[in-house]
Amino acid sequence: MSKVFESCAEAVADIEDGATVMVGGFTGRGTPSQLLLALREKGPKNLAIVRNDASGGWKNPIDVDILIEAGMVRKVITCFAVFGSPKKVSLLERAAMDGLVEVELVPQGTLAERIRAGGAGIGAFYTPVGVGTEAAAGKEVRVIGGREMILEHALKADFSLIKAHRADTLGNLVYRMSARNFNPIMAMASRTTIAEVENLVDVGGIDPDEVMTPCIFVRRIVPTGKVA
Amino acid sequence: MSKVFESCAEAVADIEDGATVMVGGFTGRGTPSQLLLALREKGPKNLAIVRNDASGGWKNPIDVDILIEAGMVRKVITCFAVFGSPKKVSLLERAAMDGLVEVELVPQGTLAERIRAGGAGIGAFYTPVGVGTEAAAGKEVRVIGGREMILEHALKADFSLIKAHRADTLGNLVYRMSARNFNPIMAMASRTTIAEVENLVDVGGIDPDEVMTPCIFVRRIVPTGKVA
Amino acid sequence: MIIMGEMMSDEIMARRVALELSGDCFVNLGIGMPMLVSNHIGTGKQVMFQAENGILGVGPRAEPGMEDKDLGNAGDEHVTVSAGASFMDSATAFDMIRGGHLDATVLGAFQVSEKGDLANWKLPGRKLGSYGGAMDLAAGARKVIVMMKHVTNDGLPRIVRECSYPLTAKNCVSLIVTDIAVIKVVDDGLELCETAPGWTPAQVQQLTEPPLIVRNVSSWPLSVS
Amino acid sequence: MIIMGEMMSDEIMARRVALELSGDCFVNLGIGMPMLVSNHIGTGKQVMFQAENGILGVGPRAEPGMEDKDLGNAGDEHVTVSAGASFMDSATAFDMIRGGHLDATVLGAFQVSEKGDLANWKLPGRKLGSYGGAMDLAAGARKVIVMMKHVTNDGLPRIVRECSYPLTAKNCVSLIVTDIAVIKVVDDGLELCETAPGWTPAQVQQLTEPPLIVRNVSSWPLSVS
Repeated sequence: MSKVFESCAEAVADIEDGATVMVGGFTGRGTPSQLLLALREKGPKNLAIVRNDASGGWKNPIDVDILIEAGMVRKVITCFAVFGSPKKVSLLERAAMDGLVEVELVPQGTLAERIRAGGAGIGAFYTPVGVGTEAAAGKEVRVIGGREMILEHALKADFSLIKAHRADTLGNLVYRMSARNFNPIMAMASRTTIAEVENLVDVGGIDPDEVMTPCIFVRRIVPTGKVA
Repeated sequence: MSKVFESCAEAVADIEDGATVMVGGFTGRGTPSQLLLALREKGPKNLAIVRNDASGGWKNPIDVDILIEAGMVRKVITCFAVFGSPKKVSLLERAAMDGLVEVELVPQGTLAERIRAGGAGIGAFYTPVGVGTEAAAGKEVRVIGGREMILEHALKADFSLIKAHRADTLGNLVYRMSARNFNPIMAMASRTTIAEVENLVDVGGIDPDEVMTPCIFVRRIVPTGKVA
Repeated sequence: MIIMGEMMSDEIMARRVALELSGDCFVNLGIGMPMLVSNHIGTGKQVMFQAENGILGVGPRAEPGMEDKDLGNAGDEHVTVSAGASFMDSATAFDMIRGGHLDATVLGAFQVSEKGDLANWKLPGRKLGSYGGAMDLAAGARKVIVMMKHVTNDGLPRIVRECSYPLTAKNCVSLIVTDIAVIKVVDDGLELCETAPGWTPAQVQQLTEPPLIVRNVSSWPLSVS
Repeated sequence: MIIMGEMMSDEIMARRVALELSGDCFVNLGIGMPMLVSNHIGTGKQVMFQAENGILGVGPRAEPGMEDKDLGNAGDEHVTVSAGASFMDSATAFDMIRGGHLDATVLGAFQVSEKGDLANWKLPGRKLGSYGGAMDLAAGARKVIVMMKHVTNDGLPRIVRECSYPLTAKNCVSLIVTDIAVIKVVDDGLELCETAPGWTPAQVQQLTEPPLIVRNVSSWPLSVS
């Protein structure tokens, strides 16, 4: 069965109400905007989103915010909820204040590691990050190697929407520059990973040493070309 | 200060008695044989070695076994201690039976993850691997996500001896094919990582997207050329 | 004492195991006998083999003279890679395994219990053994297929009530392919599914410690032997 | 009320911070004011900047017209990379940070306590904030340098006995560079090391909540201002 889909709409057609969805990208770089637009069009409700910088202030106009705006999101797990001037209220913060969206704030490295753990079959891990802060609230604390650490659990999702620079038709992926960010780890952490790709090449078109996400982690590919 | 050393002897000159040393490679591929030869020559005692396949049976003649044979090793943390025919007694097993070397046997994926955790500042993690077996003896068991898991701790070392296919003079590394294996994670897990490299290029000679071990993890490089 | 049939060869067992690997799947073959399975994948199947030393897409063995010093599988054989292969470090190779991304693994075994416990890493009474990646594969792959001779060199059953050998993982095996039978681990025990040519269910039972459930036994497909 | 000197500009603070970054080191600059530091690294120093979105070796900002859509820092600025740079995923970027591989980080702050506690991610009373990578950097970098204005817009001290703002990490700051002073976190409290031109220790103390240890105060190096 071919992994290559003709349109983003087909690729996201089975994302239903209540799904947990990871979305790659950082400040718009490596963000699967075309898949997000298709998901908004499809319109499932009560989504839980896992995302580095959900909401506001960066220059990229098409991001998870379009789903929040459309009232499709019930929860966001993220590390950025407020941007730029600390006094500016973001779309996400507004939705949270209105009781429309629940926000779980996670330190960025812990977010990355929880996602990786989800993909790697690790149940939970101890990290020194966040000890003695709000990020540790309600979490188990243990001294390991003389240092206080908190227990953090793996994150998994039903779908990951990611973006890659290059793919072969088997689903091997290569990212470019700082557009890599959360995409490779999110590719591992979901039941179904859908990649929007700028360039599609034949099998054999990527040197095995250069593959950044092996095809085992990718279920669907949509060639979208370069989108500004 | 340049990271480039002229000889393996200089590069390992400060590995002293009692040091913990990680050694990359898998069945000889990616094994830093030249550094191991230099270390045997230097001759520190009571070393603790962390290594995938310490001891015996593979085709590669120059491996951690040469240090065990020389009586320099007090402990080996590994996942292979017996090879090929289960009835054959390996050098390591013989040394263990004679009470000369302590062996800590670790499942291979747990070994890799413990090394990665050491490099990544993760104190410990829960894994389902080994539950209900000798590998779980004395370890905490906890149910996470409905599955029994055991707690495994990070591994760190004083030195990592690794091998790469290509390096620039800053210490950025590229590995080739299945010679990558444990080398990238060991590079992260030690205070001092020493890389034996087949090809040395100028800074700028490696595409930033192709770097597999960023230079921050590497302290010393020894260009040794290709050794069979 | 009853007259037994002939034990199937390793190659025939490998052919039988290969039938279990359906199209478009990712599979790790354990060191030793399981590695034979890769030679028997039918055409039209898109099976990709993983090697835990960091290869997804292991191909056939390298032709003599064509070996690459940096390219070998976890059993130290010179191999090639198939189109669309990728290399990765050991941590990522085991993320794949532990994370449940492999559809199946084929492992050798010393013993399998009636609950699907697996013992394949150490001989009893021996000071040391080798875990290798077996514990990870047994705990992580979606389906664990054991490929082993039905009895030991001394004629003792390897399919037992309780493993007397040190365990690799509990309750992990789904299917056992031996040189005389195919046995499925089901909720209520071990179900005999197929017998090799020349073998009756009673004969297989004779060489098996726990009672086998016999509901619908067929003969090993002719294409295999 | 005593007459105060003039507050130093952000650029001058950045120049003072840059002096703390010795040759051959790896440094992460927090989003905002700390990013200015990269413009002031002296020649002969081999400082490599990390960006937590996956760059080791961040270079100067991209010239207008030369921006690459895939290349930006964690603060969404179009940047370039220096020779010997590398890209990595977010997990690896934070392995570097959490694993103690960075020699230093320079972070902005709302408040720093006399024990070196840092608060820089959320305003009190506000529903949400942004951790970004600050908690990771504060916990993981070998040296945490805070770069901030000495007082709030309302003239209140930012260097306090106890942080009233939500904490980023406890006991993590080693050095505070403000627009009027350089203060070191030492075992017995906060030691005033340098004052900016026109400022006396007494004047700095006036704008600082906890008592400053005054042992050997020098003037801010002339090269800086």
